[in-house]
Amino acid sequence: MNKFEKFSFDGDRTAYPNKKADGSLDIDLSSHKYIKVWQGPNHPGITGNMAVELTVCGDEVVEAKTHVGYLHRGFEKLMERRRYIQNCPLVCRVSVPEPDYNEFNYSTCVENLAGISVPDKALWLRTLALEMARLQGYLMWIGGAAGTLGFGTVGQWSNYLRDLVLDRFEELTGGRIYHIYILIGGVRNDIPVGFKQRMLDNLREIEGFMKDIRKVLFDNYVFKKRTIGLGIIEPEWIYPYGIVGPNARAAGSLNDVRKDYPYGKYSELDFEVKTSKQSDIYARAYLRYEELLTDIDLIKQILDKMPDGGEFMANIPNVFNLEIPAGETYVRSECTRGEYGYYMVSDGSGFPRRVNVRGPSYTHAVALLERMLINANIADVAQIMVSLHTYPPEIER
Amino acid sequence: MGIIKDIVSPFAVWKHFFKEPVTIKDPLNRIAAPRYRGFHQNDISQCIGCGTCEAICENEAIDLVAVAQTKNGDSGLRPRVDYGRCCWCALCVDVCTTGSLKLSNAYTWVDTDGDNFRFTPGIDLKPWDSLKDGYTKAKGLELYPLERMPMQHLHAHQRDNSFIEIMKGYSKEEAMAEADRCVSCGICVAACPAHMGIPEYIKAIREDNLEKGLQIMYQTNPLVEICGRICTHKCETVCSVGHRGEPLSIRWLKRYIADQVPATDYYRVLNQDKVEKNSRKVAIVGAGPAGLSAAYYLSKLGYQITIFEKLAQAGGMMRYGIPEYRLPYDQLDKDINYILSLGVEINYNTTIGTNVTMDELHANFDIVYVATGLHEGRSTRIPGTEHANVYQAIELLRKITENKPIEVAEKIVVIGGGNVAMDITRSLARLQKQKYGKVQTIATSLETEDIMPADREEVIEAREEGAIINPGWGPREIKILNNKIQGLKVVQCISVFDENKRFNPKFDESVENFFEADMIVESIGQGMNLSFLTEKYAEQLEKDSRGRILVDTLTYQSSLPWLFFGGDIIEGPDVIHSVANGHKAAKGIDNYLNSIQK
Amino acid sequence: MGEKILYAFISVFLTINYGFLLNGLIRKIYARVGRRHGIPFYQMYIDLLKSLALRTNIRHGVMFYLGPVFRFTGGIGLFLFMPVIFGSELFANFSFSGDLLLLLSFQFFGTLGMALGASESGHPNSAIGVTRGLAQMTAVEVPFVMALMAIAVQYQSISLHEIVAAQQGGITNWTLFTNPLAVVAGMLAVLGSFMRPPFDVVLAPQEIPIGPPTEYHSNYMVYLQSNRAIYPLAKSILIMNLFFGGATSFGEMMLKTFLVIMWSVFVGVSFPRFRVEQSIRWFLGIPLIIGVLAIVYVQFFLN
Amino acid sequence: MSLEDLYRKTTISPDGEEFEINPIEDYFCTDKPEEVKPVQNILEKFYNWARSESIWILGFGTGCGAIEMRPLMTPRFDAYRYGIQWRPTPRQANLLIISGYLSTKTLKRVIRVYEQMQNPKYVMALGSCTINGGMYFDSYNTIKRLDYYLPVDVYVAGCMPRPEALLAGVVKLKTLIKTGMAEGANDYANRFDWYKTNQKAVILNWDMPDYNW
Amino acid sequence: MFQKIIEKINLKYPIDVVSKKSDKLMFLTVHKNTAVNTVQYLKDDLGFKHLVLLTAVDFLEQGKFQLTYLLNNPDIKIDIGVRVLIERESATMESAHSLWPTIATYQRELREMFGIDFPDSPGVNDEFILEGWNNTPPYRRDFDTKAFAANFYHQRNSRENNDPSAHMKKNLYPNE
Repeated sequence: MNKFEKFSFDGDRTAYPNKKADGSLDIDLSSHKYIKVWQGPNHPGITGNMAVELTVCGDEVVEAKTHVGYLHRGFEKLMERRRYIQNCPLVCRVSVPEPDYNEFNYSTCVENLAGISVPDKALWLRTLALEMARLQGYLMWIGGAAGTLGFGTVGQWSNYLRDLVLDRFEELTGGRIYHIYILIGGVRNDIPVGFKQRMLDNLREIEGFMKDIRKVLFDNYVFKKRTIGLGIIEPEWIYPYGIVGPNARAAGSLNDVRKDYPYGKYSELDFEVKTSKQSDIYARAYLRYEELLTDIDLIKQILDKMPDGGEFMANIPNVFNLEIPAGETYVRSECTRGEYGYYMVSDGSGFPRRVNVRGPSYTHAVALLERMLINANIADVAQIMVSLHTYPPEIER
Repeated sequence: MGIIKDIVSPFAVWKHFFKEPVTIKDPLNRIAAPRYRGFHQNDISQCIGCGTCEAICENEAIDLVAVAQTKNGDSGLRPRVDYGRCCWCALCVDVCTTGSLKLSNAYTWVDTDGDNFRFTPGIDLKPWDSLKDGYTKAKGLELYPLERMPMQHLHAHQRDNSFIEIMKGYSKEEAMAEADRCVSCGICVAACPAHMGIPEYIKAIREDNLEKGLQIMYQTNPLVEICGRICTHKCETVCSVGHRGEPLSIRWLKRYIADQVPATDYYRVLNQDKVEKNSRKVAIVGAGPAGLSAAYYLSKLGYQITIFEKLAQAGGMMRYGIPEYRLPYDQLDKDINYILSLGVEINYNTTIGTNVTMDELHANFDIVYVATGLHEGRSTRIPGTEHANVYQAIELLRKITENKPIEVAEKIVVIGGGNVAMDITRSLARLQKQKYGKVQTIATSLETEDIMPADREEVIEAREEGAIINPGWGPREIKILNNKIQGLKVVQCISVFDENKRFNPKFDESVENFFEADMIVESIGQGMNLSFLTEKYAEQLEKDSRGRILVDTLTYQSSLPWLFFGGDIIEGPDVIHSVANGHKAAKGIDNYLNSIQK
Repeated sequence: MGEKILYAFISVFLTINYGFLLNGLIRKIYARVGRRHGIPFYQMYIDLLKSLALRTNIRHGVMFYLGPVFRFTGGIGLFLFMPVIFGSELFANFSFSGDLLLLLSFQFFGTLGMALGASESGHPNSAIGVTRGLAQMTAVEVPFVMALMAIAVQYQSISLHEIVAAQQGGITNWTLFTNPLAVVAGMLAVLGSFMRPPFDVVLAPQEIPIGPPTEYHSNYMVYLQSNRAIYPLAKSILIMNLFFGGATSFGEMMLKTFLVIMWSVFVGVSFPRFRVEQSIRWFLGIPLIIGVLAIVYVQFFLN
Repeated sequence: MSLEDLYRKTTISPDGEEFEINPIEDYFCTDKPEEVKPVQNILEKFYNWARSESIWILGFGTGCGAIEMRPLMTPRFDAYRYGIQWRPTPRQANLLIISGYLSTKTLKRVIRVYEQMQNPKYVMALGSCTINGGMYFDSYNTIKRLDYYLPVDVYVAGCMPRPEALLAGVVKLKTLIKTGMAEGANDYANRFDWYKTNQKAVILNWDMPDYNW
Repeated sequence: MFQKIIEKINLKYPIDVVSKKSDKLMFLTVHKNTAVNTVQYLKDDLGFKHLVLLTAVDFLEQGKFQLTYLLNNPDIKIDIGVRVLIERESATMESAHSLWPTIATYQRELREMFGIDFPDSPGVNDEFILEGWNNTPPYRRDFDTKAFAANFYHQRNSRENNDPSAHMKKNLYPNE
């Protein structure tokens, strides 16, 4: 039995449109059988500023089309006319919830191409910042996922918890949202006095709330009803659709950039890659919940293992005149949504020739989402989309 | 069972109903973290308007606006921030050369008019100006190297008995690394008397286009080899990088360019535009830096130049005043020969008044440019200075250059704290080392060490070479016994300048000291000798109250229109000033001649 | 009759204000569970005023205008044909002339009116929301009617006044204790009409439609909001009368209705929302079975 | 929505009846917005107070500033205390927050959204991007100053402005409303042609009717 | 590791340039005609089944676009970037959408942002990010975004560009 059929309309699916000779769907809107519904860009059930154009028959989606570009600023173009150092504040804007991955990838690209080696302490601090970013990203996601189902309570809590992490970010980096902490050659500052204790206090509070969220959200009859068996990603889709991160791990894949291509200080940290076989919305949510707990553990480990003092910035050449020999490189890191990559081409000048951002949402939110929404209930569209954890700015940049 | 658990357990939310809300009571007055990147503050008195903040700003949010009276090393500009552009990345704080710019942790600014979001921090007063917390550059974060690239040089034991040049010059890698430190602010350009295009030629080094660098340098200075070695580098004093670190070694970079382009290439590199020769003739008296500089630029303008030089070789004080270990003669000749190769005629061993008269010059040339320099030593006029073993530094240096024998005594005292004093001290120390195998030279000056006019590195190197620098003493008397100098009696000098910054030394007569010496060298300054002008012309020249010749500050034209003055006798003593006023005089001469011809 | 009308006005006025304050209070309770303070409890009044103060509005035809009016009428009508306080002349309303069947039709009246109005706006989200609303409403009514029938059979009356009267004289006389199955069925069913999770997919902003009110604003919004104050209250008065022995004083009414509404809040805070066909299935599941059991129970054990 | 959808066309109803529809007339209003001059009396002052104490924000995250709106509405900052609430539909919203940069594609939607809001309506602009382009001053796809396209009542500086600054912006807006200075909707109606010209100058694909609220 | 892969590919398709970046990353340049085949070979036979990205680089000076198919082998955890140089004038490339469904999205973006055509790729001509764009494709090097922004959008007065040295010249030695 098909997994789709098991939990939804008991196989009563009459809404499939016929196919035309060329393979496209035969949808005649003037037949009044189908209507078009736009979800977004101004819509509470959409992640960020994007839109999904749904052709529905009754309650069922027969065709979905992702529309992006509402947040397009042309980063890749803008980067070409800024010096290498000047791009550091720019790149973090590509992905608002987790800017640090952009900073890390960008800086690492430049360091690779220019042959700058980063001090050990800086690697620890970078790992700390990345894990904190992941923590707040997941917290925000959990709130959003619960909120999409009308469960505002969890959304309220998790946003509060995220604010706690943002407070620590503010203390560490001087910014709440855009940290611009990771620069070419290292990081911008050491951890402040008393940071560790405050961070641990926050982590304790987050853990306390997480226990409640476990009870309230994951042991919830309605939540389970709404999510189990829905929005399934077949394991064989992983490579054709370029699925990465928790979405792929929930489908049984074990790929995690942190383990496979260790960067920062991950090789010295002790953690497990969580995986699941169910591959439905619930499995993905629960996987993220587990990863969140792993993050808390990782942050504790980092704080314990981080050496006191030490250089946090390499001796870099004058940034005004920094020119990088011609070459190209690709750097990836594991963000909350999966493999986040930067492809950089330099041409020997002081400006990058081309920077290409490979955001995981690029494949998740367009090709995969369009595929997954077919035959979904119209009320589940937001839910499926949120479960993919897509983020529009990294699609269009 | 699972279903019942799933239905019951969500009611755990109600636990939180009984807990205190976590809301911040007064969010409007919440203070941000101590490091928060909020609104800009600028310490106006520290800021020099170097514009690195403007250069780093990727959003073009920072603009430099004129606010203050320009002073030395301060462009008179201050950054204005446009909060319609700013992204609070604080890169401007990280690159600020003086550390004057910082971000406070204030973050609330609400306005109904979008045009109001532009302000000049520190000048437009804002409520957050007094905030202490905020983002400042962390210790250990530098976006450009603060340490100077050291130059290979001879160690004290290798150099203290010879006149081989000490500084070896930069290799290509070193020069590139040093040039890389430049932040291209351009503050140095104004400080340089010749206003050389310093950031541009440093950029040429980075681009490894040394010929272009040479062209840039020759636009304002035709004595680059020389200036690359012995310039007083006013540029480095004001260098913006020097505010928090070591200034760029601009002088050495200049030398690097000049060194790397072989003399044979000079003509090809620098003479790319054809010069039309005209029939106007200019006589230049003195082949020192001012004379050579004027000769170069005048000949570039097509004039026919004749230089009259009293001594046997060209170069003036550069050759006869500066020891060879600082400025080797072959390098000096490189610059001079290039100028001469442009068709400049030079008459050596020609003294005005003796071999040729001013009247003849006036008759035969359109213009006479006088740049005879300061070649007369000044005396302290304390008792004993008339003794034969009391010398003037300038004479001794000339003798050393001319390879004339000098009676080097075993114990020498040099009076003076300037660069010339250091030159003669170190030259004599070398001669002592050659002759006696050890150095017993003491240099003493009125000024204490912190205000000594000599360059810091000169003092350090002199000490490395074994000379004793003991400043802060006022000479009182040269003790002579049996017509043989015993030494110099000095008293402690408390202050050199009075409150009006005028030279007015005060002494503490109770603290005395005595430097033993067989030979005493005075090096407290030089004077000029303008006797060749003869009374006929001297009378016609306007002079100021202290007897200095008055010239137009831009054209260096004196009250006799055909007579121009320049060099140390007007400004200085200093090579770069001479070069600069030689250049200006050349332009002045050209303008003047063009104007009278019309 | 004249003074009856006057009394009705007074009681509507008093209850509607109570409804507003109750709504504010509930939102504060919601906020407290989310660990925050929430809006001031009088915020509903300001919102009303603000909506009235809008200078322009957009109409989409007569039905668009009548939709909220119907909806409001549904709430008021439900309220007016019930005894609010047993034995009080002031709060007796027109209960003498109404019976349970009339009340049932009033429940639908508002929703149907809304359906017409919202469809008139032409917004697809409104239409989807209305379809969902009607579908769910129908499903809710089934177990609720079962409970009603059980009670009607139990008390041999379809007059609410008589039903309340029959429950007087001690807490054990309440339907809660005389016919617990009907109460359970009714209380489960009534969750569906308070527009709180898990049964608020009609108004769910995230799941495509914002629901029927998508296009409503300004004074239309005022009607809808007033209905939001009175309808749940009327509904809980009905529940109170049916199951919990009615009220003999204003204070008792306030307490009992608050508790009834708190029941929906109690559930609503703890759960996300069902999809519409899931809630239909749910209502037609356990509550319906219990409702049937209640009738069986009444039929065979009480009589 | 494409241009063809706006053309007059003939459709067949489910009953087989043929009829002509003109989308512009049927689906959109075709009147220019009108200025509704407030009568300055005590009632208007009372209304202004009510307007200022009940601000409904449209939940449209147009740019990255949307990220700070969640903390604003959640326990830490709890803007509900200030009478601020969330509305998912423009019809019911009073305050449109332009959270940062606006790409031209979003600008088009924002204009539609703004026009669907009812008078009085307010616009709050967050961040550098709305003032003078911000980080994206040289981007080919974002507008640089918002007040050429929509009447802006309050600007909040920052990138992004913190929730506290956002609250301060709302507090400022409240005082503006109370004093009757926040008349952006009337300004928009007044200078409608000017705004339209500016909007059309940057929106390359103007496939929407001119008057469409 | 890389050596073996190169040898294997070379047996079937010619490789122009090989540049190895690290033990994990290598770039190959292949011919335009065999590019998609090479990519397919890498995917099907050599286990490079994860398409990391497809993007283009504009080498305006050489008149070429470089397309980079970055492929990842998740089993041995190495990446190979397959580079193809195509003519900038009327740039066209064979579509690879039969290999990965997602690649159609990349190709759609490249069509819009660089003006590189991929005939037969599904929806390649649909607008993706931009709306009504009628200028040079914006990611091309010859499109000057700053000039465009300055002309096209209203801006407040921006900076006046006071250069310190020029300003000092004006104030300190204006006539020299």
